[in-house]
Amino acid sequence: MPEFQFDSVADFFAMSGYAFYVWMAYGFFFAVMFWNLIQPRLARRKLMKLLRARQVREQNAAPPVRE
Amino acid sequence: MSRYSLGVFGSLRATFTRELLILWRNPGDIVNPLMFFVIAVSLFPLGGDSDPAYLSGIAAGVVWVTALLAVMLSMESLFRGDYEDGSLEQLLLSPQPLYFHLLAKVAGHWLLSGLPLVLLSPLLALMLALPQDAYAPLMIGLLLGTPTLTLIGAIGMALTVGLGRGGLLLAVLVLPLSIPVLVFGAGMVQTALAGLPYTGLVALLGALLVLALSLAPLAIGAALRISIN
Amino acid sequence: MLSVNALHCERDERVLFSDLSFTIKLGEVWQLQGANGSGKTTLLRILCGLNHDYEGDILWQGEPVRRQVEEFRAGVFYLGHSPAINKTLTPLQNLRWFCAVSGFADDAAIMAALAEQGLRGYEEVPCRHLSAGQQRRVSLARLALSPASLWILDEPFTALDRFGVAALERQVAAKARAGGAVLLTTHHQLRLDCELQRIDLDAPRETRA
Amino acid sequence: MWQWLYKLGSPRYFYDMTTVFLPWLRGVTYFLLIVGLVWGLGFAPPDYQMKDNYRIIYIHVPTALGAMWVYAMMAAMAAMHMIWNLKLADMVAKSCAWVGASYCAVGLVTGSFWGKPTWGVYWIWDAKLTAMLILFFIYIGVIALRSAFDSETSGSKAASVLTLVGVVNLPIIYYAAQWWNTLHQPPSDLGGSATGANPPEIWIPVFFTGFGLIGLVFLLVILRTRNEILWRERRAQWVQDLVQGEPRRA
Repeated sequence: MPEFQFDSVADFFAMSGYAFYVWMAYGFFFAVMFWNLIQPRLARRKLMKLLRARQVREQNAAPPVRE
Repeated sequence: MSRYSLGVFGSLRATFTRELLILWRNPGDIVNPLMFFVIAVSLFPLGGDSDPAYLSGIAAGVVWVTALLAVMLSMESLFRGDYEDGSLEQLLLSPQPLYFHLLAKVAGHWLLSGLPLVLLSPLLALMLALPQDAYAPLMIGLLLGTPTLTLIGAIGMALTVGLGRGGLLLAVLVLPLSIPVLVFGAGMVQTALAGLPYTGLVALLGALLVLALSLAPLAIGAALRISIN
Repeated sequence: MLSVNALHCERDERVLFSDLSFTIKLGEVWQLQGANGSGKTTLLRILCGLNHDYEGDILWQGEPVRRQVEEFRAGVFYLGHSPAINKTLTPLQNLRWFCAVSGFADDAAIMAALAEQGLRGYEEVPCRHLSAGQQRRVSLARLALSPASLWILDEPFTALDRFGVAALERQVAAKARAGGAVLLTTHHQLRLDCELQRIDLDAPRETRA
Repeated sequence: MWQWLYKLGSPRYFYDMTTVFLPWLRGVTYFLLIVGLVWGLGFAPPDYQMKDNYRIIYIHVPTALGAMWVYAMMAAMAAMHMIWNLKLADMVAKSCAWVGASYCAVGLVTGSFWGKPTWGVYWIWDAKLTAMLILFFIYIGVIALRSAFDSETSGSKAASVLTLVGVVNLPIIYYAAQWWNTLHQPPSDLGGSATGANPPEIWIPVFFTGFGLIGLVFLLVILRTRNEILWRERRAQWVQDLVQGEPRRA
């Protein structure tokens, strides 16, 4: 098992001086992936609400004359 | 009855001459892109610095980018008019092969929008203090490049003709696709300035032109059938 | 000639028509009726091949259209709402292009067709100087020129004066007698001296065709 | 074989099938990503030259590659949509566009952050970065065109045509960027320095994050496609029952 490369947690976050670049890159990565995971879930909830409202509307509306 | 049947070539010639006639009848569609080309190029010395060394450095890129944008602007008149008055529907409904008619139509349009750009480019190269021996590669590059740009622009135009306000969307769709032509065209002038032979790049631009000539009409036809629904 | 079965088309949530079937044979004139927005224009555009968003199949001379696109397009002429005339060109140039696109060139026939539409002397005048009615006449002149055996006309009588309407009715009747077929939509009372079949898109399915 | 492919073509079968194996995919993907990232950030030995800044490579390389092959997948779906008129293929293509654009954006941003220490500036016109930037523009073009149409069917057909035109152009753009780059700068190989005299352990985490991000692509595409299926099949009976069955939340 490879051992932990950094002496302390603080040293880990320092990333030998490149902390800003490493964490900005990973931050943006997590942000985009998090948005991509959440967006479908929210869209699904909104879609369900819309479809449920549509069903209610179709049930109590008179059946369309054509069918 | 003096009716004689026109072969495919005969009806192509009719579409070609019709396109020239329409453009000739509304000169705005020809002159405006050219004026844009000249004005946009002359903005750079005003905006930047008028010292010839600086200008000649950016001349190739400036001429090519504005030529690219001028071709995009002149795309509007290719399908817009025919779409609004319904002639485009007749073209789609005609038993003649759409592929060749689109080629004839784009060729006619290029003759009055692309070719003038090529003929005007030495004047602008002069304004940008481009050295004498770079004129030939610039014109050859534009001569091979503008038809390719017209064909790619026609694909974007066919996709957005049904949208009414497709103008800006056309640029977003088409500009990324026309980057290779820009890179090789402007690169040609730079290699010529560096004294290196640029025949390889002429071949590349020619290859791009042949690729566009053979594939673009298929995409334009498919796009038109989608837009006119 | 043109037979349609189980045609189904929806447009943004509304079912315009579903399992519509009819057959147009030579020598017949059909009138398509329906309230505004009942899908008349959509049906015409589907039949002439402009609109592909439908289920069901369309047969031309018994063969599915997809297999013989060229014969189908040569055999059908579609007149839509827009006149298909370029305003900056003259009627002669417009019709010359229409003939070329249909595969032939015949200036004499063009002159005759324009004269028949009462446009003698206007052949060389750019269409933008003509009135809306005259531009409509230039568009109708294509009827006499088109080699197609089936005409699909979308409200051809709009913007026509009394003489124009009578002339067009005679033309439609003559086309049917000459062995062609016409499918048209119109809101005005048709007086044709040949029998007329009707399709009503509003009627419930059983009594439709 | 065709029967199976046809069955897969029906949105309902796709929906039911993904309902079954989605949790598995989710589990495997999260496992790979967590192991890969923790290993890469914490346990991989530092690069002899760039020290810890090179750890960005663990997400830069997979996302940059992902942006490219997701476009290829989108083009395959667009072709299936245009040739066999498979509605499901178009739904997948629409989802691929968003996922591909996101991967491309992440690839670009991580590439520029990685480049800052080495080149001293956030953006240099390196061949690979330039080509990825153009790929990002094409993604935006496809998404913009699809949403510009009112009717869904013509929007999706138009987007398919543009995707296919784009796929023909991509190799040319890559070649042009390569050639153009040699004209202006000596080739600064982006990945080169990392593969220099470095112990092989550096490469183990990339294995994990690489497959993890591939799994994530499929996960994200499937999630979006399922929503698309529910919307486009909204009038089908099985969707109506599903909507009824869905527990009411918030």
